[in-house]
Amino acid sequence: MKKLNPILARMSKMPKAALITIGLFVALGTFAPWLAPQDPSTQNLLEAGLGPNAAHWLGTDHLGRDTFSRLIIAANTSLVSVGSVLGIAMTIGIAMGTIAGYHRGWVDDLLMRVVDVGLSIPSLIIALAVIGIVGPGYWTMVLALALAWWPMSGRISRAVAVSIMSKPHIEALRVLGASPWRIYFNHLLPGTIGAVMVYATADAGVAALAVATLSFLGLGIQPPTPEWGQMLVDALPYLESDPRQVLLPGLALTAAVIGFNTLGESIALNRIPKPLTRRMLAARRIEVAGWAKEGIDAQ
Amino acid sequence: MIHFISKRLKHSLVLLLLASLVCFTLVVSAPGNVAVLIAELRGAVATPGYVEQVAEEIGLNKPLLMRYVDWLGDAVRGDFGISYRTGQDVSADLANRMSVTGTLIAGGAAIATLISLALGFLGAFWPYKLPDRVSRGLALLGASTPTFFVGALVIYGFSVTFQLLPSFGFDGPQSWILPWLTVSVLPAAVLSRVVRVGLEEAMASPFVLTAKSKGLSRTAILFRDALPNITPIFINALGTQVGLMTATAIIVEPLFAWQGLGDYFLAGVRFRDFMVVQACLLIFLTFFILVNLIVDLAVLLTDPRIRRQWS
Amino acid sequence: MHNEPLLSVNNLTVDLLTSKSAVRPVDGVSYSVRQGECLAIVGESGSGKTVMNFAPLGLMPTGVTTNLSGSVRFEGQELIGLSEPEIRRFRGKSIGFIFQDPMSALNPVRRIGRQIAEMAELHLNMSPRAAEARALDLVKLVGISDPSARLRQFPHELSGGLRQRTVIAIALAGEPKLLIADEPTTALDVTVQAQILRLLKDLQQRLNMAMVLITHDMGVVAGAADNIVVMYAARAAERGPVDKVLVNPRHPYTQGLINAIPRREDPIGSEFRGLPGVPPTLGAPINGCAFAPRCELAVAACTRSRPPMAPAVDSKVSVACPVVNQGKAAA
Amino acid sequence: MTHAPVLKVENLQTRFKSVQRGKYVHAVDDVSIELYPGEIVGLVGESGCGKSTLGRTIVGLEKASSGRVLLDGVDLSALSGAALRDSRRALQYVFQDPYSCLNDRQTVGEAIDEALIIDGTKSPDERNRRTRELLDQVGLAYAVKDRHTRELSGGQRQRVAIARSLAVNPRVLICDEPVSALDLSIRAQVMNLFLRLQKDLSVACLFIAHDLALVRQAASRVYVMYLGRIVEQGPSQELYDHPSHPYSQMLLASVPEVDPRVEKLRSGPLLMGEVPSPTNPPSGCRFRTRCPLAVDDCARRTPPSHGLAPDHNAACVFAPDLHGGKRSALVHQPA
Repeated sequence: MKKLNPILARMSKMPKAALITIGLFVALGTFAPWLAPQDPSTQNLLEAGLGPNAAHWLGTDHLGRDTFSRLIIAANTSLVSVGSVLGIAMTIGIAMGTIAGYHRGWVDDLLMRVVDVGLSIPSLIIALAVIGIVGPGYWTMVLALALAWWPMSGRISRAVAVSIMSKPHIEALRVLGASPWRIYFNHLLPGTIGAVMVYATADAGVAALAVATLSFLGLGIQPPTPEWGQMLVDALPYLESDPRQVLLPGLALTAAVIGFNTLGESIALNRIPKPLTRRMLAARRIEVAGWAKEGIDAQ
Repeated sequence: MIHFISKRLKHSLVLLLLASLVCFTLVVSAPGNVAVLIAELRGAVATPGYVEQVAEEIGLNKPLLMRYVDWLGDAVRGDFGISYRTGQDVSADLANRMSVTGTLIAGGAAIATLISLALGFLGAFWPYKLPDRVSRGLALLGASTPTFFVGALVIYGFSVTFQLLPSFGFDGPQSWILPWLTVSVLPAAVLSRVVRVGLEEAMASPFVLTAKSKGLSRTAILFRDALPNITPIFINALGTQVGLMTATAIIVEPLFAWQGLGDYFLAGVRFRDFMVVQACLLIFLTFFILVNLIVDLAVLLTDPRIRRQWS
Repeated sequence: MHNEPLLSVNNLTVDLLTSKSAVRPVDGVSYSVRQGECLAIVGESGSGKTVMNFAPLGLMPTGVTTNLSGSVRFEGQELIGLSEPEIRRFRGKSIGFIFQDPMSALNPVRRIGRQIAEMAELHLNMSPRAAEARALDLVKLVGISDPSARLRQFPHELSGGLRQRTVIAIALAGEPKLLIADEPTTALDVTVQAQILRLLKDLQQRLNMAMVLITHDMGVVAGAADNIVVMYAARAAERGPVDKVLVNPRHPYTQGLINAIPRREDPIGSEFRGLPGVPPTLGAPINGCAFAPRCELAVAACTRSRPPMAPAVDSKVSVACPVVNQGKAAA
Repeated sequence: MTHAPVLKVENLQTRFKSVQRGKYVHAVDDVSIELYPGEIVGLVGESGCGKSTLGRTIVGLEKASSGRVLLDGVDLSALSGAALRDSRRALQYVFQDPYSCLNDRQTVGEAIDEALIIDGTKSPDERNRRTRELLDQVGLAYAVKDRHTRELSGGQRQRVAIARSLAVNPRVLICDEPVSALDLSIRAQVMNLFLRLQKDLSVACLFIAHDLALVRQAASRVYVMYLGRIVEQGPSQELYDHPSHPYSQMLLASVPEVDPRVEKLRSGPLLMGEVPSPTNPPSGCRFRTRCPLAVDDCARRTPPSHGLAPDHNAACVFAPDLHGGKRSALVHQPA
């Protein structure tokens, strides 16, 4: 629990809107099977392409499936796949990054060369190349994306690890004769995981986009499992007659990604001091006004 | 300087060789017998004898190293073999498609650069004021909206509802506008953040205090002191985004029925047409290496600190 | 007019408001500088000495809001209450600035020559070509060898001492009447420090400028300054001519600070002399004398009310200590 | 001195790869020093002269490219792994910045406890007792142990860092500018702590500093370093009274005086220029490019070390003259 504190402290600084969106996405994704009012894959061609009504709050698609339920279940699909991709990628990335950051020298050079090459190739192309060779499938997608993703967390982990390793408090431990084991597991790894987790959370939005994109291309999540990108591509032929079925999954996905990206942005901007907000300025002025009176009294 | 260029060129060549090796290995390590696949695609009954004949024909029986050398030699001469699926010459297809994708990326990059500079400067000019909020909002929206959704939206808006622009085809500038717009949204959003955050960070540096102490106005400091500081960062980010646009092209080209490389690659992946996947991958990798080389040279020209390391 | 000081600061109070806290780093400080004179402002880190000089001229980092009260007059013109564009006219033109860290004070991607010449273009209305010529003169003036080559170089190609000379050249380019030097030698080596101090002193006398020298190092004061203000916890503790304050300090803090400097007569291996306790951190103003908790002479009255700055026996020196000042009354 | 040195550094050399490709920074070049039990020895010079690198190389934070470090006669360069860590523990380092040398997330107690665990103190009761004792030794109350290190002032943090170093019972402390990051008014408190530790625990200290006056009062012997080499060494009093290398003379002369009456009389020539880049050090005597006395011969060979008084050596061809006062770097020489 104590190790979570720095992460929580950082999270408290991020915008509320982002927290709410991410929280909503995670809650929806986790409890989707209980929240969805209807079976997402029950087809009813008699009710196909309906507008919102009492039975189907957001209408139905061209096969008569309940759009609202499908949107909710899609959150679950997205959450699980993004979680798996990031989980695998981060495990590899943190392991590689901390080892490179701890050892430096040729280990570092080699690993970072690999990471650089990996980073200069768009993750979609790496994933597609793997899928193209191995053939589509759920786990192929997850593994392919993880393969494309780990250089990112690898580089961040390595940067964090190097900065921790160069801090005098690690040098002090080395002078004290601490074993490499102790330095790595008690000081380097916890520090790195904490920092990388925050970046990874911010990166979840881009990962969600990648999952949706692969599904949109028909190479990710396969029907009938509902997924936002795949729902959108399904409805695309009916764009003229029923644009709602294209808009809804697109908006749902965009909203979730906005949540994560807002977090990422606040991390990027946190390094720079901001001007005071009007409310904060007023509070400070009241604080200072109290002092001025003290000064006069004292004299 | 010359030392740097020659060293950097060597580095790029090594990377190219590595890239070719990766492309080759990927296909070689693919599960399933390629000869069977081809035999089936040709419609003939895949008798063991016929499979053997196919294997002999495409050189599957030679040692790996030989196959690699043969393949690389052909690729350098521009011969990428024959598509398993269509039986057509891959190289002939590539030539046409490269110019299509080139048009897409060049236009997209230009639009993204213009929009991002405008939005980024708007934000840095009035930090945390209304223009900044608008620019940040747009950037957030642009970076969060999936490209395929952007495509669907612009088609619905410009083609379906108002019927202003064609929604598919590659004939003339009019048909280029919507794909350009779609492909530029994400890089424009990301780059505008790079400009905005970079300028803000530069404006918080100690040397800005010196500039202020000179009596310069904020505008002057922004252009004279902050701008040269973010140029190398921007060039770097632009390079990354141009590379990323190849991936975006894979989504955008099929959407607008453009016969580009992205479309070709996607079809190759869908039908597991290894020769096509391999050829496209090699071209993409070459493109990334080239972009990286150009970016490194441009950064060298704009950042005297890096120049010193090579002097 | 001759008796009017160039810069006169009266009862200046500065509050800094940030998103994290509100602090008062300067609390009712007064001093003045005449033309051709050098004033040293001495204090430990966090004593408010830098803020006191930079805040009234609008030179604060982003993310900080300043609240100013009191009066700062430059050539008779009140600076407090002026808008940013009005204050900007004083910066560079009438008042030049030198910063502590020459490594970060220069723009890393612009040539030295441009960074100096733009001052001449801005304040002396020179053409770019004339400004380049002026930059060359300035670089020669501050003693940089091989001047024309240096102008084409970038900051990271120069050593620390040369960079500080460049910063000085920039400060002089607008022909200012007052030079504010914030710890100009702290980031430099003792040998380079001596060179830069000698250069500053020489330039100040040759160009007949006034100079405010902000420092924490008593060592650099004696050779350079005419007058001194000793700051402790946002307030002035003692003020007067250098040859009186350094030789015969009155305030217990000044005494302690000077006494703490090792002397050549001290036997090897002997105890170091110092002050007990620690200086307070910045925050709300302290009631009474801020130094009282560390002061041997402190009496009950010290913590009750804030000691006013009053002339000591020698009327040229002012001390903010009721015990010392009462001693004077008794004498 | 009849007894054996506790620390002996022989012909130590440290090189780094330069930012400029293919070149090396010769930070420490052929340095030999000795420390005897319970003495404080000063190491002075301008920044960039390699004095910190020397200290860091001795404790193993930088890798020596050649030379030996002997601790109590044991050659550390012959050891490796756990054996090296155990032996080198007797050699501790005090960092300049008291803010970053402690882990922000640890409490004072945890920081000291960790050092005791590393040293092999198994029983928690014993560690508690030692923590109390160590905090007492550095002048901190036992209650401080539950505070986070980030809540402490610079002076308190430096005391905690010293207590942690003492936890492993060191024979030698390498102190790298230990008070220069502290407020002026509290430097004396920490300096007196060092003096007391040296007397009570008879720990030897190598005191690296640029503040010459501070070093003179604390150290019994002083090494003067310039551009990676020791140029002069001797007992403090002797060296400060009769500096015999032109660099030492000019370094001592550049320290400003606090008393304005003395300061105004001071007007020797200044040591001009700055330390040249250690990537391309000058040939022969490294100081010759800034030396007012330099002659052609100085460029040709490294000047030999002249013995001037008991234990007082200077590496300059003119050292005997300078020591005897027949010559001085502080008067303008005819060209």
